[in-house]
Amino acid sequence: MPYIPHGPDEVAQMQAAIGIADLDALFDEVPAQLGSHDLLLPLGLGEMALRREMEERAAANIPLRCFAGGGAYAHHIPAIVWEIAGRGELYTAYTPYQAEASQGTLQILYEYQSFLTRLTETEVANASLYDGASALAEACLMALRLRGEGKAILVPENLLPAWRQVLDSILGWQEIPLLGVPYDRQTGRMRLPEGDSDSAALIIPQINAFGGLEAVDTLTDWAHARRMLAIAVVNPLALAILKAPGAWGRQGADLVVGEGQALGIPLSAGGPFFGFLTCRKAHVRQMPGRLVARTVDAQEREGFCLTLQAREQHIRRGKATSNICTNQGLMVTAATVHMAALGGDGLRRAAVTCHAQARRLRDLLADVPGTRFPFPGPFFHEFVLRLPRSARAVRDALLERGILAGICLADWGMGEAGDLLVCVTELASDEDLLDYRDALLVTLKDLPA
Amino acid sequence: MPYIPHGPDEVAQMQAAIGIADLDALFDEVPAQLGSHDLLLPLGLGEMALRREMEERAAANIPLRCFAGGGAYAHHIPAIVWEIAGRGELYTAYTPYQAEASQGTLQILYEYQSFLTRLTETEVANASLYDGASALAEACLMALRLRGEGKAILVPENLLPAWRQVLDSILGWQEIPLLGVPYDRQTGRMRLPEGDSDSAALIIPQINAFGGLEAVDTLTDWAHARRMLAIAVVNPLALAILKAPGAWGRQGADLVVGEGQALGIPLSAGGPFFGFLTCRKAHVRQMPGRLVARTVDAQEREGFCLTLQAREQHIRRGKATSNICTNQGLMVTAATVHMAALGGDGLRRAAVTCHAQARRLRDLLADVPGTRFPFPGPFFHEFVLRLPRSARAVRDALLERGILAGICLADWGMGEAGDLLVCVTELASDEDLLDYRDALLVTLKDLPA
Amino acid sequence: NPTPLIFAYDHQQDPVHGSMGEAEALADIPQALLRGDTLHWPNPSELEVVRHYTRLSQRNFSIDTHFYPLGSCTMKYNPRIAHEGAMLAGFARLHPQTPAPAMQGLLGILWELQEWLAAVTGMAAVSLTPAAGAQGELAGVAMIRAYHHTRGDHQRKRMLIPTAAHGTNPASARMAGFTVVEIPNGPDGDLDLAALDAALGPDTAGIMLTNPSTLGVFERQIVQIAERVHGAGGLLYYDGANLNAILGRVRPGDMGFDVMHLNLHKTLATPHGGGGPGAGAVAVRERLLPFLPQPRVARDGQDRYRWLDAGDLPASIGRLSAHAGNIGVLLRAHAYLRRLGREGVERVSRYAALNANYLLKRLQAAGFQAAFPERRASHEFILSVADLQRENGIRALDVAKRLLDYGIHAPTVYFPQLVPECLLIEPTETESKATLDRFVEVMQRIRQEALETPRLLREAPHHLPVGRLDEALAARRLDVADRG
Amino acid sequence: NPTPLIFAYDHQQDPVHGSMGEAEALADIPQALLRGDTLHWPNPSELEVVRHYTRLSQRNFSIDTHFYPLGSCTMKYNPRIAHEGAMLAGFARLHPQTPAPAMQGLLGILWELQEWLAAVTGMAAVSLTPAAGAQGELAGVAMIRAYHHTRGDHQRKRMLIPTAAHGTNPASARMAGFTVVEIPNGPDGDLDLAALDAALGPDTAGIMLTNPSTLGVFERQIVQIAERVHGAGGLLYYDGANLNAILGRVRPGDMGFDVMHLNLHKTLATPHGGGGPGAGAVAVRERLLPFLPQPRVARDGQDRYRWLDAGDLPASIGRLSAHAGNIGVLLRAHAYLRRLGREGVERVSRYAALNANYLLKRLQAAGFQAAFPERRASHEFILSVADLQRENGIRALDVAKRLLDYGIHAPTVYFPQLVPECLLIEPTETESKATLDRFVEVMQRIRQEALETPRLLREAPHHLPVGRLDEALAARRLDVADRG
Repeated sequence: MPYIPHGPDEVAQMQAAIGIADLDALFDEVPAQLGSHDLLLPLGLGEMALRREMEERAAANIPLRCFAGGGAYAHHIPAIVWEIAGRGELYTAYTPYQAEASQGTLQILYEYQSFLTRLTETEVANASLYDGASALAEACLMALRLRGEGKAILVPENLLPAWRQVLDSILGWQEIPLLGVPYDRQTGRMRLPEGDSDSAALIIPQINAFGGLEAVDTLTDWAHARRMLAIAVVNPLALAILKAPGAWGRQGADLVVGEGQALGIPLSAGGPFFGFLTCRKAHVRQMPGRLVARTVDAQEREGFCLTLQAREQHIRRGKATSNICTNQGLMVTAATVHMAALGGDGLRRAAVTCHAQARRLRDLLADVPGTRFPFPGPFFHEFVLRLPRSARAVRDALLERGILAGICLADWGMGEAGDLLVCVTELASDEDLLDYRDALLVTLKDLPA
Repeated sequence: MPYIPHGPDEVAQMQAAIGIADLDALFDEVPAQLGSHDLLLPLGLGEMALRREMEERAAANIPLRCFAGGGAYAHHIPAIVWEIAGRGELYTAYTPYQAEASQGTLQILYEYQSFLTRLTETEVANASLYDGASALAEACLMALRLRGEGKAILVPENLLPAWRQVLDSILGWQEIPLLGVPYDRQTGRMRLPEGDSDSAALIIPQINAFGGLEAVDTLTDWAHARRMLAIAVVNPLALAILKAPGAWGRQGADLVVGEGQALGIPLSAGGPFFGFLTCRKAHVRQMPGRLVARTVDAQEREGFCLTLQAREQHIRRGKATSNICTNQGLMVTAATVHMAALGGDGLRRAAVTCHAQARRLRDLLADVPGTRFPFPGPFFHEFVLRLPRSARAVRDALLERGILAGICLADWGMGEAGDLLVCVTELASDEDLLDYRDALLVTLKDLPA
Repeated sequence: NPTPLIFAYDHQQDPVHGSMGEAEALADIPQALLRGDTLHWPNPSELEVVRHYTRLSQRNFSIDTHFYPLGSCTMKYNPRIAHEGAMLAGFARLHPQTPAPAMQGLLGILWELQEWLAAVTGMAAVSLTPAAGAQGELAGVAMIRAYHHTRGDHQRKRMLIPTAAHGTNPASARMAGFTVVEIPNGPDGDLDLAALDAALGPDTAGIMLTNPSTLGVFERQIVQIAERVHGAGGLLYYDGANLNAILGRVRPGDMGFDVMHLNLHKTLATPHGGGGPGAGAVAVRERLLPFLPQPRVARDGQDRYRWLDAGDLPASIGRLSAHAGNIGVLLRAHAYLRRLGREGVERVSRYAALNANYLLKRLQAAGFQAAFPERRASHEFILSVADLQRENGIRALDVAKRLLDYGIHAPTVYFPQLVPECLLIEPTETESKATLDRFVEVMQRIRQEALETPRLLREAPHHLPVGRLDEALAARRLDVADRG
Repeated sequence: NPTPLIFAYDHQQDPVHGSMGEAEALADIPQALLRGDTLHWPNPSELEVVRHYTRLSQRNFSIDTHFYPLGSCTMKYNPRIAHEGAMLAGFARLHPQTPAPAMQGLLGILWELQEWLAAVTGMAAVSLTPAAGAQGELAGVAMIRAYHHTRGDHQRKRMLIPTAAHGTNPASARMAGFTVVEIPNGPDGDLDLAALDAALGPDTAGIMLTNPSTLGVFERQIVQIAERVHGAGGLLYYDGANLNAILGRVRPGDMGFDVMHLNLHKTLATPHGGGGPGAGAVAVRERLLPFLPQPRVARDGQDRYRWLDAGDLPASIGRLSAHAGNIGVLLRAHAYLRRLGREGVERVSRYAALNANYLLKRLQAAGFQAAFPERRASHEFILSVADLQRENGIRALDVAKRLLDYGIHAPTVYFPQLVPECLLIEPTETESKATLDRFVEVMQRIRQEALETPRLLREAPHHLPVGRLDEALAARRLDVADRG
């Protein structure tokens, strides 16, 4: 009986204490007609067989050198990060409702909040949301609470399309209008919206779906000039070198969200990741999600506890700022250890290396006949490569060579058939870059035009 | 500077406190002619590059389904075993000299000693030696201390040859005579020595080098009748089903040693493993290695500490029972968790499954034309298969099919050219056994006679 | 001696920024977009990081170290083999945009998990994408909304929810655009059917229930409730938070529910990680199948798997997160089900119920008041210490804090809100009789302390790294980030 | 509340033995060889095992949780990446009898490690097989024995060893068949050269030294010592225990040593694991090369590696263990060297010395007596609290136990034995200035306590799970196994 400790003698004693003759009696309040069905599950496996099966199935996923990004990035994660996050005391604890018995988790969350506010140059960070895209939806709802329900949200069309789909779902159920902000077809960058819409907020993705960098100061000031909130969508690793959203424009972005995966979270085919959300202190009461504060006990010893719980569903129920309860705590723990392990210098070095290697690959690919880069302008570690063949065909051909060459924009319903979104991180060695170039050269030669 | 925390400011402050101008001054007592040389090491790697290199080199070792034994066995190790043994508090602690700050390690060692004495049915187990073979050498030295130096040790010729080589080295440096005890060529089992030698001890391997089981009661009684000590060499997993050495013959074996690897230790190409040594309480003062005892503090709270340290080199120096200091503590920790994780039922089930699967393969191989089993008689999980071709050629051919078919006795200078020592553990599924049989059938057909 | 913050470890190294290499590397990015040197960040050594967080971890209670009978949270053992498996490079390094042919190992697992969850819930189909129970609830009620809208029933805007329900229920209903109507429970813990009848009408979208309810008892009228709600044109949502109580024994589908979520991080033993991640898979009957959130996994022919997304699922309520949900959690849940198998799954609820009922009986014998003494406990039960409060002002919170001193995590307190001074206790099936007996013994001692030395409780905890923390001060000061 | 023994967790399950399946499976083994049902063993649940050992682990001090300035033990940070790498299935699942062509990845690593250890020691060749420092010593002195025997010098039976040497030195010498002659140190910590001269003769096999010595100072006369011992026909053995002090700076080969071991679990940062495993690789000059223990690894042509064993090494002193030594430890040492590289290795000794000398200076300023105040500390140094003992009976042990109360592991005490009431303190290079400063502060406070409230020290520790344990009782009762 895996994981159930009871021996037969113990069961007998317990049944006697309850006054039942068998375990079925424990279900005597269940209407009789509900209890019978065949459970269509396979038989159980011993741990040994389970390990073997998991290893075989893991091995059935082909290992690839990763040049895909699009919101999920292959980075180096120091060995200590998951060694610590996997420690039973952190891995198997619940939400820290009993503060005194959860000082480990609580201090880590407080440190996480501190890291994130420093990174974004804002004042408050919550203790995580599910992922970047759902965090953006929450930020929009928060903006509407701050600026008046019924208003619209301005959503740039060069936001990652999966993120847009999440907004369509979550905001759609509340019938919140989403107004598109088009992008310049020559640069891939946002155009300033025309006219003065009565909107609650403008979303500003720094980095956009094509990997490009936006004119964030101008966009932020534009929004503020129209009494809109500026919602920044940022890559936290990129913030080691890019301007912090709290410093965008004259007043800084109001709400900052992003996908935290780049901070020590394995790709895991897309999750669990975590979303972050930071804001000014003035807006904290409209913020969704948990928040940890530093306080003291009766002896003035410093400690940490959850705070402003009245915003949350377990207190405020239908009037809460969000329905979120379980968040991505362990991911935040890993991210905190990751940020500490890299340190300021390491974080900056990782970001600089991403950029430098991406530039290097771009320079190498510039020499491949027939390719071009449709969107000039600055980028961080991701750029669009326009191929003289179908990007899907090229990508599939490079899979055979152990390379995940990027994301076909056509899969997103964007760009042209030849457009491939290529991402390079610090994991790619110079040799990897040359291999990519060479594989592409061979593939383009072999593929029919 | 990997793993060195000092920033330049800190270094400057520390130098000032010492009163030196640079770090080289710290070595001013070193004669000048000693300090200069070129260090022929490669440049350092970042952790990211190191991980990649280690993974590439690990992948350069070909994964094989393992049917080799010979003193090192492929067993299932529950996931919790190394999860716990790898916890920093256990992994990075030193020898528990400060008992009060080491109750974790000390209690684990005490539990280990308890497990081992229960398994062997003896009274005292030390806290580990390097491996089974060196533990046997230590047992022989202990026997000589008990029975009088200058005597000989009777060493069966069907002891694992690497173990015999270790005795030759370690006992040889003290010029201790080792007298061989031949084995019956028909059964592979020990013959009773002829004549009455003036020896200190008889070594009795249960299991012998051919995987066979010895008549341990008779052998033990034979030794005792001649005032020799009986030194049992046992496989601890097999003891879940085989008679405990403490119960061999009329009085039981006196010293019990063995290789502990089967208890939760990864194969790791041969180490780190651990050797165990158990004995009667009457002999404990001649025992080498560390020993943990249960005791109390001033408030009568129970606790654990090292004991009888006067036997050890750090107290007794040249007169110690052994030079051993560092032992295999972490392996013992893992073994303790492993024994607990399996529990009595699990341990027995693993042993029974080993035997049952070994029998099954033997039965399957009995149908392969031309093969035979030169040594009839009972076995645990290992047996000699005599092939009609060179065992080396067959083994190398099966490597190509991802199977490590066994150990060629010829590599050990034993048996005939066709002899392959085959081991089957609970890791081998029925399908694995059939694959082995089929691969052997094909190989024998393809190989020239 | 409080543990310092990580920011205390800062060995200023030789400058990285401003260095030649860096300036050159960033030369192509306009200065206006760059950060400069405003990042205030520590530079600890690796040993400092390890030591800091290892020591912090030791300041937690957790399943791996303590009995954790937190009601409604199903704090059962989290098998380590599942963690090991999920962290294999073949899973952990998979980019979500990997084409399906290169991730068949994973897709096969997800497909099986969909099938198995359908089997244990008695539902027709499953989507694994919700990231947690609350997101599953949101997806579930959004499907109810989509169902009514598809049929032109745009007026069905009211969602019925028992007063005792988890707070996520009304919050989720509201996020999906519903208004919430609360339905009271009767004194025996079952729903007030008359109140239900009164609330039902042409504007009824559905009802959200958990069964066993949050009161720790099985809703005996569930078949009638289903008939009435269905009769009024509404749908039934099952909140899977308490599924552990009936796992492998009663299927929500058989009770008449149309849609539900499962908390894989409760019922299927994936770890809670100090707050998450969870996974809140949703399961539906046939008629809601078209609305399931995307993506899902399909099997084409023999053992070829592919993603189903917007193109395949035109009526889907859409996407809940940027990728396919908390895959790593799903892998752990799959491993757990694979390990237990049919027989093991059936045992879960039996032993969960055995532990809860045993504990209830013994605590009653020790003088504690059960909220529903005449009822069978489900996998959890409610005690009320209103008697202690009346007698000498001891509150449920005081009992909870004092339990910490004895190395036992506190049960859930003050939920459900309708039982005064309540403790909601859920031992789970993976705890031994010896652990339960020790809990009873400690609770007995605390009861005695409450009567004899109540200050000991009111000032508890005494033996933890900090005493009772000032939460009011925390909210007032709002020191939520160290600014350096 | 002491943690119970694991044997307390026994849920008697339905019988396994005596079961039909088992009886049948064992039917071919004679009854007389079988065990029957005499195995007294617990059957804990997996959660009980995890909880029991997780909680036990928290009762340890360790590098990952505490400053651990244990002299002569080099308790530096053990990089986790090395553990991760060594546990990769490609290494961990390798059977030792795997033919060499199927384990080239491992053999390449071992070959490189041999080369690198030769480089850092200034020696000609290396064998990695010794399982620990003491086994390395034994192999080393056995090689000295073999060397003399090969030359017919059978009379060279006396091994010279400083009085202050590690206990393993004389013990190892004796196990290799030598008799031990002790050589005293002079008052400045250096060897008494006159005593050395008096001891040297035609029966001298060699001398075993560590440099820096166990007194925490560099033996300044090492070149003269080497000349004299060599002149007398003896060889020099270098005990590598203190190699961290000179790593990458001074090579034992350059000092005149002929043979040495390295403690990889000290100098090369592999973990000590609560007692081991270590690895005690031996390195030799050319003339001892033929005697190196087997197996070793050779490179044939470009990047093809193979084992060298008895057939290849006819003069080898033989085999020390059944396989090739503690491979898993060697992998970790290789990873450490690969990570540090040339520059990193050179830094080790510089910062180890910086930390030691800084600490010494500050502790002297705080009133503590250095054993060799006029000398430069190596990577460690000796304080004596003989002054406190004289004044009010406070012993080194009391200071040690009181340090534990402050969350700092005690230094080595009463070694080397010739300094009364001594503390041997080795901070290592991986500790920060802040940690050292806190240690000074704590030592200052303890010194004050020793003078003002000596009982606080004599009864320490006060804040650990147990107080000072009765070791005499332990030896008398000899309760070394729980018999159930």
